[in-house]
Amino acid sequence: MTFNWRRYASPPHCYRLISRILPALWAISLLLGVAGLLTGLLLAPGDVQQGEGYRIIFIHVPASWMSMIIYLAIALWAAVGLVLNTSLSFMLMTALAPTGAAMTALSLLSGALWGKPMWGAWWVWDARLTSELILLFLYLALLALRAAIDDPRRADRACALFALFSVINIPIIYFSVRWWNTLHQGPSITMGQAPAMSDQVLLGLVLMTLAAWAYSLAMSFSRLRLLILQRQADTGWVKQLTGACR
Amino acid sequence: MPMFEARQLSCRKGAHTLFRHLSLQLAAGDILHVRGHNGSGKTSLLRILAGLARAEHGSLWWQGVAQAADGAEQRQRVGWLGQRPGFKDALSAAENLADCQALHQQPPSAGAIRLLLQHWGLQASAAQASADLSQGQRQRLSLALLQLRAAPLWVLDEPFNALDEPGCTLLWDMLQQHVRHGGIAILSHHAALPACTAQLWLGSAA
Amino acid sequence: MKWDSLSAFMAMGGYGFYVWSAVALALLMVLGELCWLRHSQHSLHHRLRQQPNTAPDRGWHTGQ
Amino acid sequence: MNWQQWRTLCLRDIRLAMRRPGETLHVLFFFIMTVTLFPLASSPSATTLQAIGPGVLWVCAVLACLLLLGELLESDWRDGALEALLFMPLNLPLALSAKIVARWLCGALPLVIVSPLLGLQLELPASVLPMLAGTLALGTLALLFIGAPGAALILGTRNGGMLLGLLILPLFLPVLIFGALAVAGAQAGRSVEAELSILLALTLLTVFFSPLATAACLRLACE
Repeated sequence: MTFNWRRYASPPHCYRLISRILPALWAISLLLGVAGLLTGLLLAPGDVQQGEGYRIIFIHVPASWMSMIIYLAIALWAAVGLVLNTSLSFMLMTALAPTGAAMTALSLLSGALWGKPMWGAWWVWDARLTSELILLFLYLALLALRAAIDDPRRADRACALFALFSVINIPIIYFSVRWWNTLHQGPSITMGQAPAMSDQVLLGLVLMTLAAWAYSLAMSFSRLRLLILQRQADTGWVKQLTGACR
Repeated sequence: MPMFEARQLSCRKGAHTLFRHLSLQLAAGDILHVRGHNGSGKTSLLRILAGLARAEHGSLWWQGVAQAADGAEQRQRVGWLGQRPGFKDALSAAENLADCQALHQQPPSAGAIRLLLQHWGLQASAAQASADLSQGQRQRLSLALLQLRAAPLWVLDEPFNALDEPGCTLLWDMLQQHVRHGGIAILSHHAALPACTAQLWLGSAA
Repeated sequence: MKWDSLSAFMAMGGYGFYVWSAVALALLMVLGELCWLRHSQHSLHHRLRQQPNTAPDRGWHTGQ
Repeated sequence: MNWQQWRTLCLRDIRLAMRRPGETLHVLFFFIMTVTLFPLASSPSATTLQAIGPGVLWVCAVLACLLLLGELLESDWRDGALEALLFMPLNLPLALSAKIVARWLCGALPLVIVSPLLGLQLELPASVLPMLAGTLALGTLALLFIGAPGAALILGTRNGGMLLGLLILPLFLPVLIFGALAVAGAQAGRSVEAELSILLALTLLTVFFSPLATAACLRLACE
C-alpha cells in the first residue's frame, strides 16, 4: 500500500498525527536542551582570550540560526500555500512566526549580553547583529499584519505575500548593512570569528542547535493544533472532539 | 451547452460557511436574479462569479472551458457593478467616460460619449466634478460606464439602488437590449423582479 | 569536570552575571511561549464549547 | 496592454494630483519641516550639520515617501477605481507601474527640486547638491516601487497607515544606506562610483519586479 502523503494535507489527519508525535518532540527538546547546557557550561574548557564569557554562544548562536531558518521556513510554507492553495501550509506559517520572533529577540539580547563583557558596550553596530535587529522588525511586521486583518483566509494570503516579498529582500539588506559597517567601522569591531573550537565546545553547540530545532518544532506544532481547531471550528470532527473532552 | 456555468461553489466567511455545492447554468439571453436576506452571501457569490474573489471549492466554466482559479480570464468577460461607484470623484462624467474608452482600447469618440450622457440624462452636469452629482446621478454614471464596456457577462450587485423611476426603466431597457444581443446578466435585488428568466435563493428560502 | 567548586561554577570566571542572565532569558522565552500557548488553549476550548459557531477567529492569538 | 493605455492611466493620475494639489503639497511641506527640525534639535554649527546633513535629508525623504505611499492606492480603493482596473483589458503590473510613476512625478519630484535648497541650509558644499538631487530622484523612485506592495497589502485593514511604516521601512534600508553613503562620499570627496551603481541597480531591480508583487497583493485586497 503506497504511503499517501497527501492524506496528511487534510487537517483532521494532520491533527491526529501531530497529537501523536508532540509528547515525544517535547521530551527530545528538553533532553537535548539539558544535555547541551551541561556540556556547554560544565564540560567545555574556558577560552584563552574571552575567558568564560564566551559560553553565551551556546544560547546566542543557536538562537540566531533558528531565527533565520524559521523565517526561511515561513517563506517556504507561504510559497507552498500560495501555489497549492492548501490552508494547512498557511496555518503552519502562522504557527511558526511567534517562535521565530522569540528566537530573534533572544539572539539579540544574548548578543548584547555577550558584547558587554567583550567590548564594553551593550549594543555593537556589527553587521550580523544589525541584520538580526532588522529581521526582528520584519517578524513584528508579519505579526502586526496578521493581527490587522480579521478574515483569516485573507490574513493568511497577505502574510504569505509579505513573507515572500521580504525574504527576497533579506540578502540585499544584509549586503547593504555589511557594506555600511565595513565602510564606517572597518573590520575592528565585529563579533570576531568563532572561538577555538575544542570538541566539547563543538558538541555543546551541536546539542544546543538540535535542542533549538526540536523546541521550535514542538512549539510550532502545538500552536498549529490550536489553529486547526480554531479554523475548523464548525466542522463535525472538531465539535465531536471538543464535545468529547468536555 | 450552457454559455456560463458554475459547479459546486462553496464559500466560507471566517469560521462559518455561507453556501456549499452551489451550481448554476446560464445560456445566452438569461437574466438570473439572486435573492436572499442580508448576510446570506449574495455579494460574496456575485464577487466569485465575477472572478474577483476565489471560491473555497468549485469552478467556473465559460462555453465549456474551465476558467483559471485566479479569475483573470473570467474578469475580462465580466461587466461588474459593485457597491462602490468605480469612477473618480475629482474627474467629470465626460472625463471618466473618455478615460474608460481609452483604457478599453476603443477609438476615442466624443460623439459616443455625448450620446451616452444624453441617454442617461447626465449631459447637463457633464463638466461638473462627479463628486457634486447626486447619488442617483452617480449610479447612472456607473451604468453608463458599464454600457460603454460592452462585456458579454454582466454581474450587477443591487443595481437598482438610488435609482429613480425613469432610471429604473432605463436600466431595464439596457438589460433587455444586452440580453437580446446574446449577453447574460446576473443581478441581486431585494424586491421581486418579474422579468427575470431564473431565480436563485441563498440562505433559507423565504 | 571543569569546575572544582560550586561557587567557581556560579562565578563563571567573573562573567557569571552575563552567562546566567543569558540562560535565564532563554528559559524566560520558553516559559513565556508555553504560558501564551496555555492561555490560547483555554480561551479556545472555552469558546468552542460555549457556542458552536465561533466569532471570526484572528489567527494564532485568540482575541478576547 | 499598449503604451496608449499606460499613458492614459499616468495622465489620469497626474490630472487627479493637479486637481487636488493638497495631498502632494502637504508631503512637500512635511519634508521641508522635518529637515529643519534637525538643526533646531541638535546644533546649528557647520561641523555638526555637515556631519549629519546627508543622513538627515535621506531619512526625511524616506519618511516623505512613506506618506506618499499611504495615499498611493487609498483613494482609488475607496471609490472602486481599483476594482474597475481589474476588469480592464490591461496588464495589471504595468498599469500599477503607471500609477507609481505618476505618484513619483507629482509627489517625489517636488522633494527632489527642493532638496538642494535644504542642502544649503545644512551647510552642504555646493558641489554636492547635484549629487544629492540625482540620488534622491533615483532613490525616491526605488522607494515608491519597493513600498507599493506594502501599500496594496494594507488596503482595507484597520489603522493601515501605521502598519505601512512597520511593513516597508525595513525594506527601505538598502536604498537609504546607499543613497546617504553616495552623498556623504561626494561630500568627503571620495569617488562614489560603487554606491551610485548599486543604487541604480536597486532602482532597476525594484522597478521591474515589485509591480508583480503589487499586482498579487492588489488582487488579494480586492477579493
